[in-house]
Amino acid sequence: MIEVHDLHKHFGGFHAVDGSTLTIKQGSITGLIGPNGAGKTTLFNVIAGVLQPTSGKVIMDGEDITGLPPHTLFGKGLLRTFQIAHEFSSMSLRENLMMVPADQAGEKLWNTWFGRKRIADEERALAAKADEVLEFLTIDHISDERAGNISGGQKKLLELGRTMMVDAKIVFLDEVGAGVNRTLLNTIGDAIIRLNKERGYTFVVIEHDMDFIGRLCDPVICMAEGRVLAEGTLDEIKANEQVIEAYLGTGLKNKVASA
Amino acid sequence: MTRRDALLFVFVGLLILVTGFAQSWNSALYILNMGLISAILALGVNLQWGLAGLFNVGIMGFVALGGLAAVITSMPANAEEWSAGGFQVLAGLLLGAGTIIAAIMAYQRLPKGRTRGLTMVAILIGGFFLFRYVFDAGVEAVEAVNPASTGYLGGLGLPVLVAWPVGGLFAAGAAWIIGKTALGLRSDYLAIATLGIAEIIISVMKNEEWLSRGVKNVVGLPRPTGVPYEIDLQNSASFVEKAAGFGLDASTASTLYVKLGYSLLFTVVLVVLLWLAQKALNSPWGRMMRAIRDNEVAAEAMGKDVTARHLQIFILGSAICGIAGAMMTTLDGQLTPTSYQPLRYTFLIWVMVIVGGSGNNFGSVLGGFLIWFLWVQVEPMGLALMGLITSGMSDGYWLKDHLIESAAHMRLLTMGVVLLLVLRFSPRGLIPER
Amino acid sequence: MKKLLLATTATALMTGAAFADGHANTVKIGVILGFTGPLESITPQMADGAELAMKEVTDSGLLLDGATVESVRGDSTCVDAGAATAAAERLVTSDKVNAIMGADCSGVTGAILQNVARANGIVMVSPSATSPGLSTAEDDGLFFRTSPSDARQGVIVTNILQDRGVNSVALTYTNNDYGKGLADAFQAEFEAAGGEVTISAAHEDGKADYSAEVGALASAGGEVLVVAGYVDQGGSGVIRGAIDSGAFDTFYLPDGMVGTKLNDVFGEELNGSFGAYPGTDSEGAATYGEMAKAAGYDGTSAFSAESYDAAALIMLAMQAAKSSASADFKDHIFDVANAPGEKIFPGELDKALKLIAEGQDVDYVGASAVELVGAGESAGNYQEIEFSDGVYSTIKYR
Amino acid sequence: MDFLNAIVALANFVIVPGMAYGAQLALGALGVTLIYGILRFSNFAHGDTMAMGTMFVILITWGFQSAGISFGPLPTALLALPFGIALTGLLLIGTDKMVYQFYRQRKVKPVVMVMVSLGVMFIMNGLTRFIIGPGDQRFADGERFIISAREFKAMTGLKEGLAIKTSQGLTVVTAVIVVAVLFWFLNRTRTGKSMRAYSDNEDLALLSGINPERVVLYTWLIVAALATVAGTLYGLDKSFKPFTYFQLLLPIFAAAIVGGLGNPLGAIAGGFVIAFSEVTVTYAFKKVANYVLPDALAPDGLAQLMSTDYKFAVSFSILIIVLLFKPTGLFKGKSV
Repeated sequence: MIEVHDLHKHFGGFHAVDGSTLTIKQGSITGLIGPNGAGKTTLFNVIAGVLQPTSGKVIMDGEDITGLPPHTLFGKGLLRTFQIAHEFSSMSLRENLMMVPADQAGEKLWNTWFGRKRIADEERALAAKADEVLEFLTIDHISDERAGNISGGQKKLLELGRTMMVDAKIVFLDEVGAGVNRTLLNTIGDAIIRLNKERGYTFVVIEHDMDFIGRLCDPVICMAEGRVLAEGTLDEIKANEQVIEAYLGTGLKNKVASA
Repeated sequence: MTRRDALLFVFVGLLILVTGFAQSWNSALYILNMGLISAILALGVNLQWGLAGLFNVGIMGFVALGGLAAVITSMPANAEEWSAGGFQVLAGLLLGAGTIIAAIMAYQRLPKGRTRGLTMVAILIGGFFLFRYVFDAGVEAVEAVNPASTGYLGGLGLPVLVAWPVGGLFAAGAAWIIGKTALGLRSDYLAIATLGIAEIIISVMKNEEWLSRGVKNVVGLPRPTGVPYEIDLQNSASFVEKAAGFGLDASTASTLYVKLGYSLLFTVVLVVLLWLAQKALNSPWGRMMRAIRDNEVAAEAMGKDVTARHLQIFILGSAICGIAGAMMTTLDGQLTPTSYQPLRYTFLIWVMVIVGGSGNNFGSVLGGFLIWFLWVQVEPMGLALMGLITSGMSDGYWLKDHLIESAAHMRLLTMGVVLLLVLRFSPRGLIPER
Repeated sequence: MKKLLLATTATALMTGAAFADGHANTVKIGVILGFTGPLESITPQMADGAELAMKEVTDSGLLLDGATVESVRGDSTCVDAGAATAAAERLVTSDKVNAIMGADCSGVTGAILQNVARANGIVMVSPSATSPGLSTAEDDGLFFRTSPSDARQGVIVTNILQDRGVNSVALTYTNNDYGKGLADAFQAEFEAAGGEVTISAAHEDGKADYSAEVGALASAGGEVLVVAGYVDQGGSGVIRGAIDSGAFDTFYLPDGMVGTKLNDVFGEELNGSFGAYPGTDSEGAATYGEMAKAAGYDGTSAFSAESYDAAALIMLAMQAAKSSASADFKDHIFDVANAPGEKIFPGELDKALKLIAEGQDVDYVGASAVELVGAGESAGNYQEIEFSDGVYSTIKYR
Repeated sequence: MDFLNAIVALANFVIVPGMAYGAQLALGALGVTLIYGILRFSNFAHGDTMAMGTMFVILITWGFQSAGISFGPLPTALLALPFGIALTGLLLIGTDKMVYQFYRQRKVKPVVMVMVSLGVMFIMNGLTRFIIGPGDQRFADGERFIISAREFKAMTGLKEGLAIKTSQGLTVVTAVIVVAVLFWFLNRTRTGKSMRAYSDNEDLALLSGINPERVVLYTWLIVAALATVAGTLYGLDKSFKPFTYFQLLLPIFAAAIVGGLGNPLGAIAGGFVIAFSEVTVTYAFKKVANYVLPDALAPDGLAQLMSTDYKFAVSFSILIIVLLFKPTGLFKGKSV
């Protein structure tokens, strides 16, 4: 589904992604793990078009999508969420979801003045869909709340919810569980599995919670220092020498840094 | 609109009414008319800032382009100037445009490298001299014709009302060019870039005499249909008779009548624009814009073409400023390029938007009226205040002298204080975004 | 006394229009000048000049059976036609001024004339709007100015330069209707007379730096630099740069550039430079200068004398018309300004009022040698000045 | 000989005035850039801060002059400068406590801070005129020239003169000293280093125990010094008038951005780029060309690229071109 070939992203002298090559299979829930600073989020950002790669290629379904802007990728069914929730803070939860679908008639300025009937019908359908999604995510009781005022975990659900407003092919989830309590995390996990099964979404998940990864993901890819170290089931990864060293190394470094 | 918002509008209405009773109805109506124009300007800026978060500090330039449109649309063509060199000027301009297009094409067609750079430089330099050669001679010929009273190409001789939408188009065209080049910049940089471009527009208008007489001003623009000249009213027996019926003398009645005519025209424009803006704001389009303003990165990831939308709203807001600029020049009856100063035509408009409430169309309209009222009335109020403060001091005391002499500077001071107070205690403006 | 006038102005404003009708014997003259904005530094002296004339008339007690003349100030901002019109609107319709002394810059003057003065039939006498365009503006006989049109000055400058055998000049002008109008008029005249203008470069007033202008002017060269600017604006800045860099030694100074400030700022450095400004006689200007000094301001500041004259003309015309209504006295401004009649100088307004009351003719000369021609503008009699020993003095009249 | 004349003419009309103007812009731009780098907003009130600082200096200078204190051949204003800086410092710190602090603690968007500075600009604008009036103020004294055009011609026997005013020399020398002290302060002292750390990464700096309010305080003090020095030098070289100082804001911003906002080195470079572009693009090269080229090739016209009318447009066109091709300025500025 997605192939990444020898991708590099350099910031000045710092090589955040340093020659990553990986493949994401259609219909899978792929886990992406690695110690802090391994280049996971940068890799996401490059694939999703937020950052331009220094070199390398990204292929989606045989088409070269390297460096295309995010809104174009969205049109091709590639969606993503953010490590730190990027909600539209001044808008209600329902509005946050309703704005997602592309090519709404009401987004044409002309129609806002002269196509009122069409917009009204469209809006009704969108609102219904949004409410459905909110209910699915168990946050329908706060659907009129401003997104800026809800908790961090709820924002994560909202992010996930946005991907459900359209027919996505592949969804990149960046630490969707960070700062979320266990119950909510399970809810999110359930939602991901359901979407994968029922709608056939492909997922790529960055996560530090290994239980979560273990429950959802197959395969799991481990990154360190901008490169792919290993790929396999979580157990295989856990047993990999290089992986252990990578985690241990940074663990030691962390200890030194915090001392 | 909430009840509080409505009360604020009533309050501003009262301020104007009080002006009418305490000073004169002519003053009140004039404040109302300029207030209407200010409200339209604030509406345009609010569209860019409140709805899209674009920090445009080049309002002055768009207002000036509107003024230019008023001249080019409504003044009669000067045949003598046209035959002297008008077509050569046009040819020169076409050459200039052609040079730029050729350079851009070279940039796009040729492979990256030294050849491309050199070709572009060669095209630009060659084009520049060719342009100057043709253009300068034409300009000289045009400007030599009767320089004391015309010396420019004149306009199309159309009704001045046509100039209002044309002003919008001029501003939109400029906004398109600016947006294409500068919208990718960060907010502070965009601000400075627009500030600079506005200055460039003004300096072109000041110095290109063939276009609109430059600093020598074009006076005597025609009035819109439906707005007569006072003197004609005063000479019309039937009007004087009617005025007497209201208990008014001819000169008061005629001046009020003319001002009311403008008020009516301006109100129509404001209401139409406000309706359009409100409908747009409360539609999926407005929702998308707010999403972009709240979080550009997420909006981009959700499939919204942020750059294109920014360009769209930048053009729209600027076009509204252009319309207001054309209206203002129509009201003044003349185009005076030296009068375009950033303090008045850019920063004051910003005060209006922020005090009124950015993101809320009604807020910016209110801000337009309120701040314009203060801008005009702080001056006599300042004088009165200084009179009050110094009333205890003896005549000839230097401080008294100094304070009264300085009263006029209360205007800027007050604007600053009002802006800071609102930012501090009601940071989202008097009528905040809902 | 000046302060008293100001104070009464303030109180009058506070009480508003309600009182205006109560004082039957009060004449109000609006003083609309750019108290803020680019000309804000010469404006106070202009307003003081106008108010000095009003005080003189009030003190005499001779105008229209002892009327008090009150000044109502309004801010034209010089550049903002909207604000200027609003101020004029307030003065005319709320304070009910009988006439307007102003405005200063040609742009706002035109706006006020078209939008307020003509609409309400109020006489306007501008001390400083010199744009030739205003000569032909429709004014219903309401607009006058005590400064000559720039077209006239172009001829004067050419004559003076030619008499001195100067055939090649560089020209710089302040980039507004005054400067550009004068520069155009002069250049056309000078070239028609066989002279050469090596460069005509604009300078913006109130800008940061004039090195570029001076550099361009110096490179173009010329025997004399003609500086069509303002003495306390960019004009002096350009001269400063030209002297300091040794680009030019001799300057021609038109009306906007002549002021005692030149003596203070440049002194000896301008020796040999020359120019001309309106006036047929030094007597009036000198008297006025002393009167101003006694009143505590600088009467030689640009257009201050013209302001005094503008206010004086308004009041004398009122006396001649036996009415303070603009419609009545607008036709008398020419009579009092021009011959025949007894010549009137600054400080002699009481004499003039008395003469007029007795039915005699006066010829107001005033501080700036007023002589109205054509469409109600100053005829443009000039006094030629030259610098020697660090001060300028009048050497000839033209 | 002709070649020498050409060089001297160029130096006199382009290089010397360009250097002085450039130094003045650089000092102003340094203030803007520091505020941007450390406090993270574009300060629209900077031009008027310069005006107020200069106003203090002028008032004190007048006091000195009437008390008979002078500074020999140098302008008395230099003696008044430290007092002026102190007063401006107090003013800016007061403004910060009363206005900016509130917003900083709320961590508002930078653009809101820009709006706030707009309000401060209006107030300072009014206050300056209220206190000293809108007119031209003269306060320069001492020797006017280091070398005048006439002296130079007599000395060298060249046809062209070269003049260097005391104020021009002073401007360049002072600018060099101020910049040297500033860089020493930023790179060598503990406070300076903490300011740089704060500018580079606020959160990291806070973690390492830097007191942000102290950094802010020092920033305002340095800005006060820069603004007052720049304003005073400018006033000595040209003249003091509040309106002009507001107008200075535009070229100063252009300089700071061309150089790269937030980068002190960039501000200095930017100042000179803007100053020289204004002077050279509109310079009529006729005279220089006449000296250098053989008669047959000497130009008939002025050899001027653009008329001086467009001087202002030139600096902004450069600004926009730089922004388009190098969005963070010539020297890498911040892109917060």
